[in-house]
Amino acid sequence: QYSNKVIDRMNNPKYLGEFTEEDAKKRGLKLVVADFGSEACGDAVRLYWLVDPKTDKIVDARFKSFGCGTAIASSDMMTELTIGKTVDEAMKITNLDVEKALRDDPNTPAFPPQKMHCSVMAYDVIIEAAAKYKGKNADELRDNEIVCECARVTRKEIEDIIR
Amino acid sequence: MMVYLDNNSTTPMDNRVKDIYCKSTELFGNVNVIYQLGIDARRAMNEAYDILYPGIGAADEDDIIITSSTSEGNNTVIKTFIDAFLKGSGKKHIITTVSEHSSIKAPCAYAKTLGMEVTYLYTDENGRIDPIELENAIREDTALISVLFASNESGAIQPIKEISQIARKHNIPFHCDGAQAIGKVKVNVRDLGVDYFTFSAHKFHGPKGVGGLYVREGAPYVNLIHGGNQMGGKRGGSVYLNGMIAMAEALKLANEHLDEMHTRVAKLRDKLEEAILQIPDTKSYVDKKYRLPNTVVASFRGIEGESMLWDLNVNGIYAATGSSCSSERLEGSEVLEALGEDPEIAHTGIIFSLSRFTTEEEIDYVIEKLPGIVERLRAISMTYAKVAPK
Amino acid sequence: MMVYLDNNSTTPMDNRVKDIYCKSTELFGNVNVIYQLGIDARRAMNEAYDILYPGIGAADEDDIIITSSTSEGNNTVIKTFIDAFLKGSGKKHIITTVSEHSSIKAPCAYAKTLGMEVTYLYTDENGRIDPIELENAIREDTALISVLFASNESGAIQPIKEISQIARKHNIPFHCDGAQAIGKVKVNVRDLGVDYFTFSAHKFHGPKGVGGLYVREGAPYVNLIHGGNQMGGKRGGSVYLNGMIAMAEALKLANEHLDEMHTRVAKLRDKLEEAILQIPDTKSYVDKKYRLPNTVVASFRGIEGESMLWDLNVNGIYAATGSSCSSERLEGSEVLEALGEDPEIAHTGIIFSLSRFTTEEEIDYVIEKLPGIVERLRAISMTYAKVAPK
Ligand SMILES: Cc1ncc(COP(=O)(O)O)c(C=O)c1O
Ligand SMILES: Cc1ncc(COP(=O)(O)O)c(C=O)c1O
Ligand code: FES
Ligand code: FES
Repeated sequence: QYSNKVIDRMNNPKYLGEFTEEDAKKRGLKLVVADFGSEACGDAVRLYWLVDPKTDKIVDARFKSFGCGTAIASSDMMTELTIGKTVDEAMKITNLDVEKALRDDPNTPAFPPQKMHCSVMAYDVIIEAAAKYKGKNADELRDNEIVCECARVTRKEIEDIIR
Repeated sequence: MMVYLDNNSTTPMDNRVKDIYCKSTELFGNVNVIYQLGIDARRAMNEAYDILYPGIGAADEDDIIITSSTSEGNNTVIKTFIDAFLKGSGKKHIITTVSEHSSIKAPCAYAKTLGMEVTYLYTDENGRIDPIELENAIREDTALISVLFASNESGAIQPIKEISQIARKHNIPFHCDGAQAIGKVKVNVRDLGVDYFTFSAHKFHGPKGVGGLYVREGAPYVNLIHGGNQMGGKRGGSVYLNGMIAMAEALKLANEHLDEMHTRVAKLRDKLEEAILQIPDTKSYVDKKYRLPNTVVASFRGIEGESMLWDLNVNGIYAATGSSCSSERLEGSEVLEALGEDPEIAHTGIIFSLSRFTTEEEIDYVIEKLPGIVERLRAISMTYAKVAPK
Repeated sequence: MMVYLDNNSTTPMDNRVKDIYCKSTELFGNVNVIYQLGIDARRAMNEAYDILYPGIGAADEDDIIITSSTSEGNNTVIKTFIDAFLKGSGKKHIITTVSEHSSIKAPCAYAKTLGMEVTYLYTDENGRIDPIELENAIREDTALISVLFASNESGAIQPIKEISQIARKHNIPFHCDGAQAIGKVKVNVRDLGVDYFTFSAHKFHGPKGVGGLYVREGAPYVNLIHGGNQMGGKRGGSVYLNGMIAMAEALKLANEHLDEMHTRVAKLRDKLEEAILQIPDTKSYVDKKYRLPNTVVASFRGIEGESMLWDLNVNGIYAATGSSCSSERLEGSEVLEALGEDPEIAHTGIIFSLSRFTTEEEIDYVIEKLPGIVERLRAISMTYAKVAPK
């Protein structure tokens, strides 16, 4: 039910870790740390970026997580996908990109559908980090991409319903 | 090594049970007919009853209806009182607890859609309801009290005898979901004073798809499955005879191994629990004197339960985060929250449930693996991160 | 010699099915969890679905709910419409037939206790209802039409396609009790145009205690067993996985043997029927073109059915007088009366139902024994006495 990539990344996350202000200073980069979710709710992820302020490029990234195996593997992949991109480019990464990147073959989902929500955090935390970097409110940066493919639900729809 | 510690969800079949289970598929004749095959089948059925009745302490005049599961039995009981309500009993109120299984909560929710009312009693830090609160919750129009024997999640055992006395005093039928009772404690339904008692064979090393619903003589009863005169007209559908026979055998063996459960197995459980508590930032829940002898519920700060299951699984260890369906429903945390735990810790709960097949070697293996797993997962964990967002 | 000719009641398990049935008890992990055992169990479950769906011609978007029996499925369907009625659907009327099994008649009787109304359509001398009568019976407030595929007793096959067209035309949900269909005819639920279809594995050489309820996409559905998220939330209770897997295998084999059923087995049936009709004062019922290929219903003037069963049994031959439960309820006669037979003859009906395991040798044995049995019993019979009271 889980792709080998999910299994690998859960068992050996590549981008697990954190950066400190000192790390950033040494490399002349800007540290961005953002959280999404909360341990009280049961799922949370923290993303660390080292961004080049001149080019807005994410030079390096790490994550920490409080979530299931799927969440950890998704966070790891998401973290990898952001590296080398500009902050604006990174914002275009969705949980579906993360899920696709975790597939072993293009036509087999990386994890069971009921685990899809675990990868959504990976998208949200990018927006949080981007907002932090830009000094904006995260809500302004969210748009209407589809977050649940099976049901074709957009983020805005979900938010409208929750409200 | 493979170590199965999710026995509160379901158990492997005992080989002795399995033998009988497979052999008795030969008894396929219809139990209700006069020909020899049917007579053989009927005899085997009666022999099974002869084990089941004393096995749970039922009296001859009581009924034990063979069902497909505890869930079916639970629904049968709740819907008996829905039926009465619909027909003007005037009793619209059900009392139950927050720690019931979905097979009680869901039909109770259904009862509400038909105009009934349900009180869910809260549990304390030991996972138990307060009988005084129960008594206070009783109303003129209380139709039924339903309290589970013990929770598969917290392992907490409810004060069933006290509850049945209160129920009797107020003349209210009392159902006990006994899915977690058989094989863990000696069950005597007459001693317990219950009017209904439900169980599933697969929880005590019997087959899946078969269970029992005890109905005390004279207790109200309405079929869930209406049909022919199988089960004395109380449940339609051809009898799952080899399942029933195997369940009887499983019950017999479960009762024979009770001592072992309370000595050897309980000791292994204690050993595991102590080893867990040696790991920093861990906690276990529910006072042992109120807990099933095979169960440890523990939390591991910073480690989300599902990720813990993952790593345990990688090491061949099978445990649980909450009710059987929690892996899809993310409700595992409710268990610890109900035991008064903080929300951040509540999601780190793991339930280990042993069986009479659990060996010391297995527990030692788990004890050996646990610290490394915890270390690895805490290295991933946000909770233990040094840098936080400003 | 032992000759089992009561296959419409229940069938022996195919050894290939039995192997899988016993082996897959090893798959005991909870299907809803992430650990390896659960994943293996889930995979096996999905493989079983991959056989079941095409096996009955269901579409991917339809549901097949694994039940404990046809009886459970039948109750689920009827009670779905009871629920709607109780909640103000305004649809209080159910149309069904006199030849339904008790697992339809009994929940219909229950529906009446809650204020619903039931029309039982009569059957003709071929045991079939008249679709025109059915259409005439439809009312503004008709909630459901429920017609069995074929009767276990008369073997008569109903015009299901015609009925489903009428149901569709009037936009009324249509349920078909298919307990007697699988293994005897090719079932394609989409072709048949039914909204619900129920079956039991033990009727087609599968295990007892497991069945299926097909629910066409979008058809109304209310749980009979409320519970967790098993079966997509449509039926509570741990899944009887080895039963489900064995049922899938049994379905596959049943479909593979359909040709044999319509050639070899039907020929044996014909041979038996002709031999019976060679005996004086016997009769067989239901035109073969409307009858299940494995079934003969015959009457033996002067010989009460149960006494016939007795003598058959003495000779190792197992047949039936009526529905499975008839031996305790003496309703066998209703079958022949419904086929227009005189009451005096109606009590002499015997149902022989063959299976793919029936051999020519067995049928020859029965043919050899029958005349002697008939002679002996007629010698006892009043009907054949020479002197009567004046
Ligand atoms: C037409 C029909 N419906 C329902 C049933 C009931 O099947 P089960 O006992 O498996 O529920 C039978 C079995 O006799 C049957 O022939
Ligand atoms: C307390 C309790 N009730 C009911 C059930 C449901 O049992 P089954 O799935 O066999 O119906 C369980 C199983 O998890 C349980 O622990
Ligand atoms: S992150 Fe919560 S279950 Fe996956
Ligand atoms: S459930 Fe499939 S993507 Fe949401």
